[in-house]
Amino acid sequence: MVSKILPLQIKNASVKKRGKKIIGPIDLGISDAGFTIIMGPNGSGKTTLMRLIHGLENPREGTSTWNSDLKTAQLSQSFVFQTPIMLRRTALENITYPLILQGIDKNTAANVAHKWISKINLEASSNLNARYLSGGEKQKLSLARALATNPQLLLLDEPTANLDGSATKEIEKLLQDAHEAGTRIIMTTHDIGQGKRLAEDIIFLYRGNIHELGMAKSFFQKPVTREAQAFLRGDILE
Amino acid sequence: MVSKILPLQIKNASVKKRGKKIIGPIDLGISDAGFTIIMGPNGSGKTTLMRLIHGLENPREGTSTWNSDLKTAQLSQSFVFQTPIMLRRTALENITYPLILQGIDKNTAANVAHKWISKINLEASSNLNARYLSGGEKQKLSLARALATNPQLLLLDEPTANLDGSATKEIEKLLQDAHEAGTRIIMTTHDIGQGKRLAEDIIFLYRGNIHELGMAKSFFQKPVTREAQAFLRGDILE
Amino acid sequence: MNDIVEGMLSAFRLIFSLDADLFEIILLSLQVTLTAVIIASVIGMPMGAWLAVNRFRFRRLTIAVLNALMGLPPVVVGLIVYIMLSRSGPFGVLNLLFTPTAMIIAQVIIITPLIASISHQAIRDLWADYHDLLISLNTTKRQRIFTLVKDARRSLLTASLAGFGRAIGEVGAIMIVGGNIDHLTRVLTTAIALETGKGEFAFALALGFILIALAIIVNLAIHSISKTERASNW
Amino acid sequence: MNDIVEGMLSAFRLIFSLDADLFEIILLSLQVTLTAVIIASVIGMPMGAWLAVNRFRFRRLTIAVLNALMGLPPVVVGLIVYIMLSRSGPFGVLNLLFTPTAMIIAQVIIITPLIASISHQAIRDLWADYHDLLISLNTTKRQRIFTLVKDARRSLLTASLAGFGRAIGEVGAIMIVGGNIDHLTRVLTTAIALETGKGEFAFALALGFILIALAIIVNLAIHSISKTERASNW
Amino acid sequence: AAEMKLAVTTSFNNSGLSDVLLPEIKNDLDLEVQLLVVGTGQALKLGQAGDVDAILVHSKKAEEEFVSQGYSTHRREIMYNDFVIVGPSDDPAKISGSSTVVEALGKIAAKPSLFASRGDDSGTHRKELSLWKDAGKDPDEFSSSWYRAAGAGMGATLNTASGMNAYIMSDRASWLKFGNKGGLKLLFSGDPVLFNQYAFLPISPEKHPHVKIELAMKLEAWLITEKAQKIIGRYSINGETLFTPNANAKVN
Ligand SMILES: Nc1ncnc2c1ncn2[C@@H]1O[C@H](COP(=O)(O)OP(=O)(O)OP(=O)(O)O)[C@@H](O)[C@H]1O
Ligand SMILES: Nc1ncnc2c1ncn2[C@@H]1O[C@H](COP(=O)(O)OP(=O)(O)OP(=O)(O)O)[C@@H](O)[C@H]1O
Ligand SMILES: [Mg+2]
Ligand SMILES: [Mg+2]
Repeated sequence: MVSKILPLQIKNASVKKRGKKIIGPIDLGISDAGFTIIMGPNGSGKTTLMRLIHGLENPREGTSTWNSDLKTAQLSQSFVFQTPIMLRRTALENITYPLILQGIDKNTAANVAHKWISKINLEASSNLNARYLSGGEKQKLSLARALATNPQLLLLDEPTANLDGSATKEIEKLLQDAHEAGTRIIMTTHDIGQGKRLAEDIIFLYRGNIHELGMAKSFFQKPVTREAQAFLRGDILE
Repeated sequence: MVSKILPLQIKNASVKKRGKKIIGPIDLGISDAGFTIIMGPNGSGKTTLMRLIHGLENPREGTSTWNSDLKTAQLSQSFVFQTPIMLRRTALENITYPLILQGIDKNTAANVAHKWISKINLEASSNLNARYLSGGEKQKLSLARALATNPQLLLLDEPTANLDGSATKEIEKLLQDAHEAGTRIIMTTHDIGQGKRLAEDIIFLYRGNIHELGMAKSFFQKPVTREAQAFLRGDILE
Repeated sequence: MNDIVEGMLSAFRLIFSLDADLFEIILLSLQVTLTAVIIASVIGMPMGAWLAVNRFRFRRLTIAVLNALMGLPPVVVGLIVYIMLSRSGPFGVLNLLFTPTAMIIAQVIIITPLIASISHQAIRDLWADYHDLLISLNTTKRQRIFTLVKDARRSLLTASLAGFGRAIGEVGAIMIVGGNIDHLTRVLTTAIALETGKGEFAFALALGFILIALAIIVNLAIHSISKTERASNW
Repeated sequence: MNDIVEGMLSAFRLIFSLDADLFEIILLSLQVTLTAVIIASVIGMPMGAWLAVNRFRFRRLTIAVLNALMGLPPVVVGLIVYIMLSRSGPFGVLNLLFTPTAMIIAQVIIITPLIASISHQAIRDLWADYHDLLISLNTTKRQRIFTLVKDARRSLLTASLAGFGRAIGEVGAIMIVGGNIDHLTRVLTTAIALETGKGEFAFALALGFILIALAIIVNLAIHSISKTERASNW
Repeated sequence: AAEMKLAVTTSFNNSGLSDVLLPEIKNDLDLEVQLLVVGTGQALKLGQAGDVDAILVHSKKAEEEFVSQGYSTHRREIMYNDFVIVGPSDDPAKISGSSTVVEALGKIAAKPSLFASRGDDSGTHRKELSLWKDAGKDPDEFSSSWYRAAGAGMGATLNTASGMNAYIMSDRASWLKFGNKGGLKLLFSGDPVLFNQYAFLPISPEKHPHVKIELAMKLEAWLITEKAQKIIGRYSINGETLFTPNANAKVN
């Protein structure tokens, strides 16, 4: 296997858009094992923080340092977007695409893709253009696409928002399997129950800053800040 | 006020895509008051049924009859899509657009829009291009756009999937207010808690057919079919 | 090769000598072409949008014909416009032959299909995005077309610029209907054709370089007015 | 007006008389134009994609210049190619002047900027969709361009067809570099120009109608091969 | 100033004579003559349609037919120039010493050497065809491997000939003014059969009541004045006179 890309050190990083600071300054270390869940109100910057980690956002200031060289780091992580980005191809081709990019030959890629398609119960639609899939089906497909490449670091932005109870369970199972097999997972969710089920540690974002950070158990049992307390109660935060 | 568009009678309707039956045959009456929630597994046809009601899908067979003429019916309902469709304009202009279509003058429309923008806590982003909004912000915006036109019938496709706890609460409050003011609401959700909180009656879809239909209380307390029972438990449905 | 170098040098000399005749020609070129582009855009863009939002029986055929009309040979357009405007033609009494108006008419005919086709393609993509929303909001066809043209304006710019490019460099049609009359209907391209016929390549090239420079200036101006490439609006 | 009616009638007569000279001309027109369109597409489409995916210092300027080059006056292109290929020019030894190859070269120069511009516009929209995913998948520039061209192929068709239209109707450049030599480099447009000069307007129009019919047939054929308008693929 | 439209052939315009004549006309008659420079056939067509007020061309047979059909009241001969044979400076067919044009053409066909023909049915082209006929040859039977029918105006065909290094028959004016001579050189001229008569034909107001017949007549009258004829006779390029005025020779 290639060299370990984690831990990642983010130092004093912030992201600005059109002159407005969206998140930061952020100081964050991502260790090489674990299951982190990022929580926070809408617009608090969860997606932006995930994108910063992934390298999709260039920090205005500050640094972001991987354990490996940048190229390896980039090749060894997958991102599942909040709004699924589907290639204008069939469901199956959506999964084979990144595999073929990695140099896997077409047949092997198709076999792997078929395996994943059946894991997410989409066999019947594997040759359907991805645009015609239902909201939940798209979300499952983009998850399968990410898992199929077997990344060291998996970043998931609200992967189960459109999924029903049983699909959520299945996906959570897949994630836990990947986690146990050594994949480092960072994920956002609005589902507090899901946070409790999956998280080992929690990052609580508030107005673009890390407001609380710690073990999941203690966060859910006795959140420190007033804002986290209100968030967990589902109260309106001012 | 214009003539009542409800009740709606759907008779023996089905929707086919590329030769495959997606939903149907459906027989359904929508009375002129109430708060109906459509539930069902991913891909069971919830979105398609909502689109059929709204007139976005033409039934292959069967009929759909409003209490009023079709034009009035079309003008008096709003649809909130599962994946928000944003106009390539600012947040504010996204709300004023349907108002101006209805012949409301620009100033009044802007005032109404500002009111709604502040109800969903987006004042700071009212002049931002809607593409830059976060996932949850987009969802709130498309909800506000629908509510601002004051429809008789409001169709919502998973309107809170990407919202945090407090935003969900706020939106649920807005929906209940609208409901009390006489708006007929039909909505899909995967959130069983939300179903319990809001629904007066439930339509349970399974593989494109109405599998169960009835008062919310009895559905949640003692679902009749094996599939509904499994769904509510979050079990995998075969 | 010498001709090319010589052409560039004399292009500079011409410009800096502020030759009045040259400026007259440049002005007329711009006036005719810009007018034609504006008229063709006003016709072609809604036409493209209309084709994107409507489903009708012979839609495919219509689109194929429209695309084919992009290949209208300018000389043929020139001939037909000539025959229409000629004294012995149906519109002879208007006395438009050999005037800038006749040149504008010919150019509008040539570039409208081009602008409509490119617009259709650009708007079709936006329509795929907007389709459900605009249907749901119960918009009229007219409102849909208006909204699509407005919101796709950035992509539609390419359509207008392609039309401008085709028109500013066109010579076959305007030669026939304009007549390349000195001080009246002579534009850059007809002047270039004239000099080429005389074998005056360096001078013809000089005019050609001026024309290209003009096109670049117009494009830069339009780009910076519309700010399209700055901080992409969508 | 009579000329137009007479032109249509003689167009039919010409076609049904299966005139060998006419078929030679039609064949050469198609051969030259289709070759030019294929070459220009192979160059222009990746160029458009490249401009869409790259951010560099003078990007705006480059795009404006590319758009401006859509306005390259064919006569000037013809002249430059003539000078390059003529005996005394740098490529004189290749002996290409007054051959179909020279005509293809001129047409490629004329339509590549058009195809690249329209491609750029079409791909820019797709790139906005794909951007995050392709960056996240750590694709190389080359892979991005390949993926975008492949998945935007439906929109890119318009670019090729616009190029085809421009090339099939073009006369200024190929007249100069081809020479309109009978049985050698005469194509439909140069034949039309010739008949126009002779004052044989009806015959010129007849050839024009044949050219337009040809363009429609090619467009329909391409549409039905690519099945783009059937059951929209995206 | 009053304005009128005059269709002229390319060879007349290419000679540069119009640049000398038009200002004088403006001066003397206060008349703005707008030139439409087209092929002979197209000039006749423009006249037939009434889109110009007069034409100045050189194709006697076609002109006479034009008059007999009533499109013009008469043709007025103004001047003539001559045709020349131009070719590669090394003269591969060795025509430069020929005594007649028929002999020269015969040598070109015998070799055979590349020859560029107008091929556009213009006055010049028709003249060339009649000369081939005089030489006992039929251009229809020539192989396109050497006889290249360019199907274009004088200037364009000269460009083609220059590019191919081919023989060509051109009017003297166009040749002298031509800027892209390349390896070409004047090789033969002077045979009386090469003379080329230009005539002025006003468009008949009976066919087209809107034409400005008074202006056309005014212009015609001016063209045959001694002053105008002198200007024509004196016009030269590089010391060579191009046109011989012969307006007073005959009117028909
Ligand atoms: N280009 C931009 N210009 C201005 N503001 C922006 C821009 N992009 C994002 N924002 C703002 O930054 C904030 C953070 O966005 P982000 O998507 O990270 O939020 P989030 O925590 O993921 O929210 P959600 O839970 O709704 O997905 C939002 O309020 C958004 O409107
Ligand atoms: N054009 C089409 N061709 C083939 N199948 C289609 C087409 N459009 C939709 N489908 C299929 O129809 C089914 C129902 O889709 P629909 O969007 O109604 O589901 P849903 O209940 O809303 O699911 P979700 O909870 O995931 O949003 C899906 O399995 C989808 O793949
Ligand atoms: Mg987010
Ligand atoms: Mg759905």
